[in-house]
Amino acid sequence: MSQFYTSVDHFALVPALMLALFGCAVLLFDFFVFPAPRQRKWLVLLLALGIGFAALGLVRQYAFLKSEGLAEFTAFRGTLTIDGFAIFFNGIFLAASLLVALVSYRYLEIEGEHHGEYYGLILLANCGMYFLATGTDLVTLFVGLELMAICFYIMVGFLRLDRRSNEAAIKYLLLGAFSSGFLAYGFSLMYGLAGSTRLADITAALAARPPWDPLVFLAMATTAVGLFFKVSLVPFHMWAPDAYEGAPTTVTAYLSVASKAASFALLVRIFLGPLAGTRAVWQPLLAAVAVATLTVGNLAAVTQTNVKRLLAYSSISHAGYILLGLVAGNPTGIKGIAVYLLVYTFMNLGAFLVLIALRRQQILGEELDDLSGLMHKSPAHAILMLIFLLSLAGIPPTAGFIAKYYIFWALIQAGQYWLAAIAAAYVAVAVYYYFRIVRSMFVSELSEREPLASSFGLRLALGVTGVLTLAIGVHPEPWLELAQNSVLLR
Amino acid sequence: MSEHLLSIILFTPLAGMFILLLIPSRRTDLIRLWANIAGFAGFAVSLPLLWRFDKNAAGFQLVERYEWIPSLGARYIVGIDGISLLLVLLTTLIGALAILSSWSAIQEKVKQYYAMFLLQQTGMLGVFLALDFFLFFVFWEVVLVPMYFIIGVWGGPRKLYAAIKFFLYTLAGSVLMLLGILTLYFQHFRQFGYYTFEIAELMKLDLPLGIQQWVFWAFFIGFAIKVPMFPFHTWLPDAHVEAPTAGSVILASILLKMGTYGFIRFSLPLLPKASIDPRIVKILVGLSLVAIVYGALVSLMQQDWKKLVAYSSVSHLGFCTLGIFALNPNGLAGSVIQQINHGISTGMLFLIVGIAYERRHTRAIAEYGGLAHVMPKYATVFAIAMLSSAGLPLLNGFIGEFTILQGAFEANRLWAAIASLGIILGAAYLLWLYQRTMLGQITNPKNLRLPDLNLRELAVFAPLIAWAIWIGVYPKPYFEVLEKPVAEILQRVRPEYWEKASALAAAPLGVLR
Amino acid sequence: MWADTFFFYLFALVTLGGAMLTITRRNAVHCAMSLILSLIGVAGLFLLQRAEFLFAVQIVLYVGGIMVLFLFVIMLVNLDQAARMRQFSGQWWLALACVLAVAAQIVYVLVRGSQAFRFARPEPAAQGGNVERVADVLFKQYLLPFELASLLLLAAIVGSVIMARKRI
Amino acid sequence: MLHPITTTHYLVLGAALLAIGTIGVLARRNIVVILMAIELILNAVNINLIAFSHHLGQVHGQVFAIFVITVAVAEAAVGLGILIALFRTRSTVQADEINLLKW
Repeated sequence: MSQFYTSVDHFALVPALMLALFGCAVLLFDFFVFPAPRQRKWLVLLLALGIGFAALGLVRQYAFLKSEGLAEFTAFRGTLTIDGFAIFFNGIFLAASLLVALVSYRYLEIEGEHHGEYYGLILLANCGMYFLATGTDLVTLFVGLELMAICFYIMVGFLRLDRRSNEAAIKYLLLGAFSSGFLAYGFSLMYGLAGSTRLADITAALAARPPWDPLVFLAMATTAVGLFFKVSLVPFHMWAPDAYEGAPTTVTAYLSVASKAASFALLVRIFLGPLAGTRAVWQPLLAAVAVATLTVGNLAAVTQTNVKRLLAYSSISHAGYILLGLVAGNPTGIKGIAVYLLVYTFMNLGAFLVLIALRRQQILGEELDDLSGLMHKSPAHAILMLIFLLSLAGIPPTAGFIAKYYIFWALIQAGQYWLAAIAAAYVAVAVYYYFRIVRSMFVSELSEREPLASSFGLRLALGVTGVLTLAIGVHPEPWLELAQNSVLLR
Repeated sequence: MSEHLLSIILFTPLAGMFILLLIPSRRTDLIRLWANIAGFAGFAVSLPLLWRFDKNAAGFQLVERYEWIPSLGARYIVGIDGISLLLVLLTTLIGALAILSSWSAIQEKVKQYYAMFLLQQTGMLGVFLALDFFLFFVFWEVVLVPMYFIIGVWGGPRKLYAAIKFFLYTLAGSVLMLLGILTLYFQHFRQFGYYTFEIAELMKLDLPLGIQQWVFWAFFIGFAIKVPMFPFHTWLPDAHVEAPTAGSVILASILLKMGTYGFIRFSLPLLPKASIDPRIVKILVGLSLVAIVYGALVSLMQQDWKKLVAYSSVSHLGFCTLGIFALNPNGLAGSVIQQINHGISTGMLFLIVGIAYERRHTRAIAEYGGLAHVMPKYATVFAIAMLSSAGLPLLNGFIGEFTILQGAFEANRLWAAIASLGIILGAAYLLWLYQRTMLGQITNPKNLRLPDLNLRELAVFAPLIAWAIWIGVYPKPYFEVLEKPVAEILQRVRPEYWEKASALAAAPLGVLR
Repeated sequence: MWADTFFFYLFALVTLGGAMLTITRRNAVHCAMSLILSLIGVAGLFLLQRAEFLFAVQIVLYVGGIMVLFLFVIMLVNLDQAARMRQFSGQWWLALACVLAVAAQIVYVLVRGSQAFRFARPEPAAQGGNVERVADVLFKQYLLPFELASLLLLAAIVGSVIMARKRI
Repeated sequence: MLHPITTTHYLVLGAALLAIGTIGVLARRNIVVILMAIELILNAVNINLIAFSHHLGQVHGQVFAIFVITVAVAEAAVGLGILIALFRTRSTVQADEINLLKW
């Protein structure tokens, strides 16, 4: 191989290559090979294959790192860094993509907007996420972020004849592009400060400056604004409820889980890499943002009657908890972020899966009343939803408790008793609104008798998320070991 | 087999629940039958404790320990001492009886109902058995969810409000408690270099008073809400009144004891400096005394039968916390005994209300009167329960209250004086209640044809009455069982007291022996 | 030297003036025209900074491509109605905050002089024409993002086709 | 101050353009104009990048700017596509009239 594309480069790129390759294949096959609507299941198979190969690539990278005893290796002249952190997050992305694709089939049929491009977009978005987790170069990160974001803009607006979907897409695009602009501005300043776009160089250059250097501060502020938008932290959260509510529910699930995890991967890379030196400046700022996020997310969720919107606000508050891991800033906190995102992926996805099952012909299944009496109609769905909601609330022995536990532990370790107490108090608020859903499912009378949508993919995905949500809670050890490998600070 | 006795006790109800879930939900009688079998199996497997437990051994017995989450330092450790022995037996017995009592009361969603009960049973047993703080916390929270459903699904008209209030109060407290646990956990790491949740390990900690105080208050909020102590008690009347009968029984008899148990097992031995801090003791004793008198006064004014019993719990639990913070052997042992007593007698009182409610569908005291004429057995059982709750000698309540008063008297005479006021008030509201419902002429024609207790209902009361009389007549084994653990706790909290008053301590309750 | 200064202020004026017009004009077509003006100003600034290749990209791609797209959409979508409506939402305080932030920065620069900010130390300029050097860096150091950009454009094409087509 | 022109001048110019773009995004109601304002923000980024690139004597910033332009193109294309779809279902392009979901 040439000096531009070495075997190490290839090894680092394989998962993304597979995703891109199969993404293009899905787009092409949709057009030439499987044009008939009934053949679309082959596209799902193609997608699953792509994700399988990408996962294989990840596993090989992981095995390589383990066998060589390396913490990381870089490729493309420092543009990509493969470390435990990257592999861990990529695993989350792949799992989320596969689960979402599995349940989309039936959902899109019901919505009447089933097109093969959808699966291609999922793969391309996942490809973008890959570079968010592995990239260590501003340009790669920026382009990867945009690749993901653009796929999401389209997927949010995928129900073209649905006004809500269109409006959600345009809002998400406007604010997403706006935040990308700010992020790019921050990146441009970092470049100017370091004379290089590699994160390692920028870290070194910024470390050599006083923390209150005006240019550093400006770079930090604009970058932070851009990142806060992406992970929907208060006061840059206003797009999230709208985009979540209007988007097709499968996309909402994907957006709330994978996009958030990817953006947090970026956020952690930036704040613990280049901006680590200015910790004294951003730490109180982030603490304030986290508290504001918890407050707004939790209090706004209390009054919602649309479950999608409710889960959107709850997802805002979860972003606040995750951010607290960064505020604590110790290894426990960083590990906590990884654990939290892993757990959050399965529990939040699961909650949305139940909503997807509730979407039937003629029935939107998004309002609180639509869940009424679910226990009579389908006990399995109701009990799974209960598990997901308990986990989201952070009640043992579900996985959500382990996640929250890490955040609290990190805060106590960092001596942030007050933040811990505030975060703890909001758990009670969260329980209140999650239990509105529980109440609706278990106590209220049945509102309609139409059976729930079901398909093999949906049942499989519900089973996987449900089992994992319980399994991580009851036997967390193997998952914690995985997360341990992802800690950046060692 | 026998070395896993505690695990068997702990997981029998859970196994019963899983089998229950396999039964199709339309076969309601089979479900009822199986639930009762599972409930009594839970009680039966706990009986070997009676002879396996060695009252002369120090420390915890029948301990089992396994690694659970090594990277957090959390282990599966269960074990019992005299305090938890009594509470475990109370739990298994009351649990089985509560299941038996709901045979005819619950007519819809029967399968879910019994599943919740059995799950809850495991949760409560776990709280009393766990010797690892992480495990303890998991069980502590596991209890909440079934109780929410029991109140929220099968409860009275304001069930949803009551259920969520119960849940939120307890959860808010327990999350703060978690922060306290984490503080100890982290301090242990700083002093010893490794993370563990094991209670025995955490006891080795030497913490400055400031941290102990902060942790104490974090624990306090968690436990006090559960007990409930005075300003945190407002969830209790709602939850009790709205819960179905068996739910109220479990709530009063066992769930509330989780709070007092927490104080005895964790707050005192883990935070000895904070526990004898005069300010903290004053505040806690003050709140206990307020609870005793306030609970009794509010009970006096109730028009609702069940609410009256609910407020009487506030008063009785005040005695328990008073006994704990008297910080001497009599107070502590009395407190544990009184917890058992309260479990027995208030459990009976709630069952009695439940039976009246099942027949008349009202709880207003004014609706009843003269029931003794039509329901003589019922009136007799009620009389025994009432007298046991009021603390009549030769019944269990007397032993507990008397021992606590002895302890309080030793600590401060004023405390004892105020507490005895509570006993007088307690007798007043209970006797008045009895008079209004049972005695006199039947004024309400609807009460003329009420059926008396049937065999099943009598079977529910019989063991409780027997137990009440046993404790009242022959309490010695209970004090013997409690002697070691109480001494160990107090030696940690007040070593100086022990040296000074070893003669006194060697023979607590010499009067009764 | 003087020419540089003159052209800088000229282009800056064009850029900022065009930008101001873009966000204040009532008619969307006028906005688009003003944006073209502003983009040409930026292109001029690129030329001043010896970025000839980017100058060409800016003119061809932006002014030629994107702006045509904008104008096309404006024609397609009936904007007459929108032009008659209220143009600004009530978030003037945000505008004020932005203006104050920029004003603060300008004041800071005026006080501290042109050395207000410290940037990275310059490297000795490499040899070769602009386009060659850009190509060299683009295809060596930034090969990966370059390939990635092709995926980005693919996604964008697919997306805009899906969105804009009447039936799929 | 006015002379000679330094990188700081460009930086301030970029900041001003960023501010104008921000105001445009936040204050305008017409979606097409908001998209244009976003283009202004990205141009502010490019001004920065080119200025730094010149200052540093390298072309990395210029390459970065090419990517920024690419992204701007993609965003504009998708944005306008969605806008057309939106116009089909709703025939308005005022941002705060999109009130099916609360702004």
